[in-house]
Amino acid sequence: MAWQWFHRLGSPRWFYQKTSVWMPWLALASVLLIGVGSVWGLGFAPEDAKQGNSYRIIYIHVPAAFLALAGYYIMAISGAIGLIWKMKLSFVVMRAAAPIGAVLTFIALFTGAVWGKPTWGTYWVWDARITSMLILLFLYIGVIALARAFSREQVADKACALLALVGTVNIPIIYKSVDWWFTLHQPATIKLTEKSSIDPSMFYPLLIMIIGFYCFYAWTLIAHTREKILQREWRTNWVQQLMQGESITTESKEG
Amino acid sequence: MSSPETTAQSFAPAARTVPGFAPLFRSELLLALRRRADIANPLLFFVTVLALLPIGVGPEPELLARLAPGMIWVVALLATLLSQESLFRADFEDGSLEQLALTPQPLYFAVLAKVSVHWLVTGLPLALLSPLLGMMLNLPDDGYLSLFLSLLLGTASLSLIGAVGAALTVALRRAGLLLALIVMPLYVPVLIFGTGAVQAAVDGYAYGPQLAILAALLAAGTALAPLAAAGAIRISLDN
Amino acid sequence: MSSPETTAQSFAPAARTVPGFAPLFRSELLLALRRRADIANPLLFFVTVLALLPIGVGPEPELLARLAPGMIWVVALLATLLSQESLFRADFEDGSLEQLALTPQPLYFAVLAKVSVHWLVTGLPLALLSPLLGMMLNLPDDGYLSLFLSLLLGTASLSLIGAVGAALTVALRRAGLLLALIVMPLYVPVLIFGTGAVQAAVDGYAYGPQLAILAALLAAGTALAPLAAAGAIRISLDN
Amino acid sequence: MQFQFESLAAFLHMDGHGPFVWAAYGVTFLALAAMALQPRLQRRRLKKELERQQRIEARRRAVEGRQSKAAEPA
Amino acid sequence: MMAPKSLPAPSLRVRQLSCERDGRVLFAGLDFDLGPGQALQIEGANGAGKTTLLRTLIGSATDHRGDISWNGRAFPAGLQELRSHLLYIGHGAGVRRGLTPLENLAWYGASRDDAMRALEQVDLFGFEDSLCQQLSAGQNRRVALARLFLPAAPPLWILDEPLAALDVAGVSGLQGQMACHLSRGGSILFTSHQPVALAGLCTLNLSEFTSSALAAFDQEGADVLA
Amino acid sequence: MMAPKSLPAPSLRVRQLSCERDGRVLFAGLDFDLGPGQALQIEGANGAGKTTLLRTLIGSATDHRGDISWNGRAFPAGLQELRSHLLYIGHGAGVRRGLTPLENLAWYGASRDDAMRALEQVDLFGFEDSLCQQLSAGQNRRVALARLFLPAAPPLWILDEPLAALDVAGVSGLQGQMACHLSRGGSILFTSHQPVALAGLCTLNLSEFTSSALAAFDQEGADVLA
Ligand code: HEM
Ligand SMILES: Nc1ncnc2c1ncn2[C@@H]1O[C@H](COP(=O)(O)OP(=O)(O)OP(=O)(O)O)[C@@H](O)[C@H]1O
Ligand SMILES: Nc1ncnc2c1ncn2[C@@H]1O[C@H](COP(=O)(O)OP(=O)(O)OP(=O)(O)O)[C@@H](O)[C@H]1O
Ligand SMILES: [Mg+2]
Ligand SMILES: [Mg+2]
Repeated sequence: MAWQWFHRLGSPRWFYQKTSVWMPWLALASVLLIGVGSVWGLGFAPEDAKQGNSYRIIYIHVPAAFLALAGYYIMAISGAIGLIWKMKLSFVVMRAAAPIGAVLTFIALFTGAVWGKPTWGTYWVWDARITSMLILLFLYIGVIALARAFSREQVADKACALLALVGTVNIPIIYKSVDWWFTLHQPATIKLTEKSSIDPSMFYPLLIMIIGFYCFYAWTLIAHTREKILQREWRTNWVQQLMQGESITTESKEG
Repeated sequence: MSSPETTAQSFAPAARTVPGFAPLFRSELLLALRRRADIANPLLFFVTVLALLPIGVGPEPELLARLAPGMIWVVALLATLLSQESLFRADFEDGSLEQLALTPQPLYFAVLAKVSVHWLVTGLPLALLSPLLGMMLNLPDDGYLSLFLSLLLGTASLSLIGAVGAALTVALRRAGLLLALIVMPLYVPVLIFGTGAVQAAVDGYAYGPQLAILAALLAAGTALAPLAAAGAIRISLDN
Repeated sequence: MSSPETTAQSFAPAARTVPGFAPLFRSELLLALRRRADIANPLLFFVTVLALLPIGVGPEPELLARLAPGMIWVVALLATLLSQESLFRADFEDGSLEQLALTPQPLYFAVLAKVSVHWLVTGLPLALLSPLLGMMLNLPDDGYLSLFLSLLLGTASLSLIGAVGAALTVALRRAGLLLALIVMPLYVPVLIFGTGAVQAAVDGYAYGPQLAILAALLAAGTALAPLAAAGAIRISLDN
Repeated sequence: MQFQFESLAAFLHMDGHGPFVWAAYGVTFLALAAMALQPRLQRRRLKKELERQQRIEARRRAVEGRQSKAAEPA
Repeated sequence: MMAPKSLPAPSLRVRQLSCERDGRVLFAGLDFDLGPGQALQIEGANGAGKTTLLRTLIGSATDHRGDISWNGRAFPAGLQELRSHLLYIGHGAGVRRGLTPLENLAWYGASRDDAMRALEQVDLFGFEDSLCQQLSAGQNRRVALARLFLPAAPPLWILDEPLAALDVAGVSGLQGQMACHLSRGGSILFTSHQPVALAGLCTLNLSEFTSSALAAFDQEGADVLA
Repeated sequence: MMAPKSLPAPSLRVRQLSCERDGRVLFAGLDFDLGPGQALQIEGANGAGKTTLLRTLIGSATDHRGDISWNGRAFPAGLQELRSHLLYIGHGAGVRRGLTPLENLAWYGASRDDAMRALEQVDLFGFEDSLCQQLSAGQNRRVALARLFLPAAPPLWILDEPLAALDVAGVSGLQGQMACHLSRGGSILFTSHQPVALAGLCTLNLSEFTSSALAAFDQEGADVLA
């Protein structure tokens, strides 16, 4: 029984058909949550005593940073599943997760840098967490660049999964060593705000944003996966029927 | 060169069966764009090495600001250099380089086409990205424009000089580091005037003269380097 | 694995027709020594780039002394990295790598043989040469021993980690910079503890802990990296 | 819970932090939108590619037909 | 031809094999057996999939459906055992260009004497100490083929275009060695565009299996595994 | 065969040619002529020096003695002119693996229509838009040979093992094109280990010129010039 379920879940076709139902709901949830959270955070949450209005960046910075890190593990785990059980679908998920994770990492870095200017007076400092985040971006980019370099998808899949796994083994070491490096070089004058003092009126929108980002992540990951499935399976009958059906409906609409 | 009167009428002169500058340039660009990842690589190398640097020497902003012009230039130089190892490699291995050398046209244009495309996909993006790296390394505000301009001119010279080295080493199997050795000393003038321009700008002086010298180096390079590279290719092919 | 009873008597088991660790190591070393220039190249690269550095950042002795540990380490890292692009390349192209992969023995030992030879001809000479470079860059006297020891341990880890990247990119045509991109983030811990050891020594602290961590990284690397590289080779061969 | 700013201008200005906040939100939403739209673009590209493949297939069949016809009388 | 000494003898058995590249099915429904003392020549037009077939059988290409078994053990379990009885020479001949012919054979585990004798048999006498990168195309091919002349050669030979780049003398020498291998109970699977003179040789034309390729498209169960 | 239209016709003339590699003389005293409408096959054992001979004639290898002239003009002056009438395909076929067959031909200056027609003639129809690195060994060879099928092909063809890796259909197609080229007054010099069916084909066995190689060794006067 369990095996059958596993096999069904591993079938790209089954996945494609099943997720068709979820997609609109996920989209709706993420748009609503992110919309409400942004409006709340930008306009209705109270001003921070020390940082003024610039702290409103937190509502996108922190969710993006959370998901950037989580995204790497999602990518590596699905890659590992693909390597171990040779499951097509999980390779596709891994490949879809890489660019999304990279974009989220970029967002975290960008918003952090923009936040740094009003608070620290500079866009960039080589602080431990920031440096680790930059290295995480490089890890993502490495996976993406490797994937692009291969002409055969199956080889690219396995190579990327292996690289992601090696990266996963390294991430804790990298984080620890960067922390150690930073304490070695006695931090300059920079201090982040103490987060313990965050007020509930500031915290609720943050929570909403975090949940919203998770929904959005799930939605885009599934959407990218579905698209990649079609690309890979385009020779099979079900995809050709699907595409034909679509083009017929669009044609009839247009005509 | 070709003397059609002695040839049987039905044959076109061979010159028509070999590509001129425009088609060469086009197919080089096509190859480069098809391998878009290859374009990104020197850039990413540039960023990654510059990110390792503070990890190596420590994160103190003043120190980094002091280092920024020199380091950005040295790493840009390395990125250009390393991306040039493969400039003629694939063509050499599959025999296209020999085919080019067999044509009656001078190799000059073929080399120029390759170098131009190389600069378009390597030097230009490096120059465009340099302000970002300057920011990350705390470069003082006055330095950005001179950094950009000096890299724009300088990387073109670097590409030209590197092509000579790449042509000399194309017949060797593991040329990567050998290329670096041959070419690096030739890079020194470019490096000196490039960092000189940025340093002058940071210190508040005029940096026009340095840029002028870089431009002069570029002009000389455009005239001479492809000639030298063409000669080097012919030497490499005679193996 | 092999079941001789079902095989015709006259045939030796294939296992005897494929090399074990010792012959692999020997022929690798032979190849490396035959191309002595390749050994010199990373070394010369190391020296040349470090010589370019003062041209880029200026010749002030205190500044150079301040930079020395970090810069020597970063450049050693680059030299190791760039010399690794060709680690499996020639074998891949002529089919020997496929022949190795077809043997019933694990690829682990073949990778280990290659990496050991690579370290012998790259990392070891780099470490031996490092005091000279330290002197040129004004490294304080206390730093030399730690620089040598940390490079000795560290470059071995770098070779191991780099082998994974080299195996992943062996089937690709222009892998040089891609390799750098993939591998460089993984080098970060080694770089940090390597420079940390030298910095600690220069500042007058004990650097034993850092060396111990480097040794631990090396041990973990020796156990895991050849495995990962072997897997990567099998992946690359299926093309 | 109430709107924290007196006017729209104040909201946009945010005591001088406006450019930073808006740049951060702007870039973020642009990036998110790009990610959300990418599958659509890919779908369109896939459709074009499929049509191209079908054209090639049709042409290949046509030529094979011609060749087999040419082969028969010979 | 020799009868198999025991069942299941060291024999290769292929049933309903179909291979694909990038999703395009190259051939389908391929059946053949290869026992001791037997040789099989794979024919087919350029691009028919001969190289792909050989690489599938040695486990280097993985995009296939159907059953392959060696000594009665199905793949992938049988693959390890097959490899331990295998000598494969592909398009890329596995000759290290920076080593001499002698060192190349030593790399494959041959003793010096065996290697010298094998090199003599492929007419490379006098070249055993030149670097392979200084040999001609055909001489490089001969270095690779010298492995077939080593006394410790394994029973199953899989050769991709062994005759390519060889001159007339080289071809006949190789044919002689192949006949000798068959007579001692080995088996050979090879591709060649040239005719090969070998007693009892069977041929298999891949092009005949291409037409049915389209039928194999829409198998649902198999699409889970990569 | 066609008589040369005018004297000196586009013809190749080789007198007392000897080539060496690394100081070892490969062959010596080679004489031959190749005029319009003529084809010459160079034979010889592996390592006899066929590739070296062809590369000498096109000016890519320079270690030789003796006289070569094209259209009555001696080398090196005649070399430029020879090259402007030359189509050379060597062991390395000059196919750029990152381009498609169509783009490869465009690189050689062919228009799209010409290229399509040439590709159809070498049976690469349907592969014109695949990258060459995804083609089989023989298909890659066909891309290189498609240059012979372009309408603007120059008169002198020098081909190193053109039949290698080709299947039977490919070989006969190529022979047809070679015959056609001869009939329109072109000339062909090629090496091959396989027999080639071509009317009026002359052959030249390099191995016959190897024996006298030692005699050519100790010419004192010639080694003053490097
Ligand atoms: C480029 C620069 C920056 C990067 C890469 C960055 C990265 C991160 C990361 C990775 C987290 C999540 C930490 C975790 O999960 O434990 C985070 C959280 C946070 N960041 Fe940033 N950050 C940057 C700049 C800033 C700036 C300038 C500020 C404010 C002055 C800031 C304030 C915060 C706060 C308040 C949190 C949430 C509290 C916490 O989890 O510690 N960050 N940042
Ligand atoms: N790069 C080289 N350096 C030194 N000697 C070489 C080199 N290439 C070939 N030789 C030598 O020159 C001789 C002739 O080689 P060549 O490639 O011309 O032979 P060939 O007749 O074309 O043989 P084949 O039929 O194998 O292609 C060989 O004996 C070889 O040892
Ligand atoms: N690396 C690759 N990626 C994608 N497709 C490939 C690749 N290599 C080969 N193919 C395709 O697979 C098909 C079979 O190739 P294969 O090399 O098996 O042919 P072959 O029968 O060995 O031909 P040849 O006689 O030319 O050696 C070819 O049509 C080719 O287009
Ligand atoms: Mg083949
Ligand atoms: Mg030859």
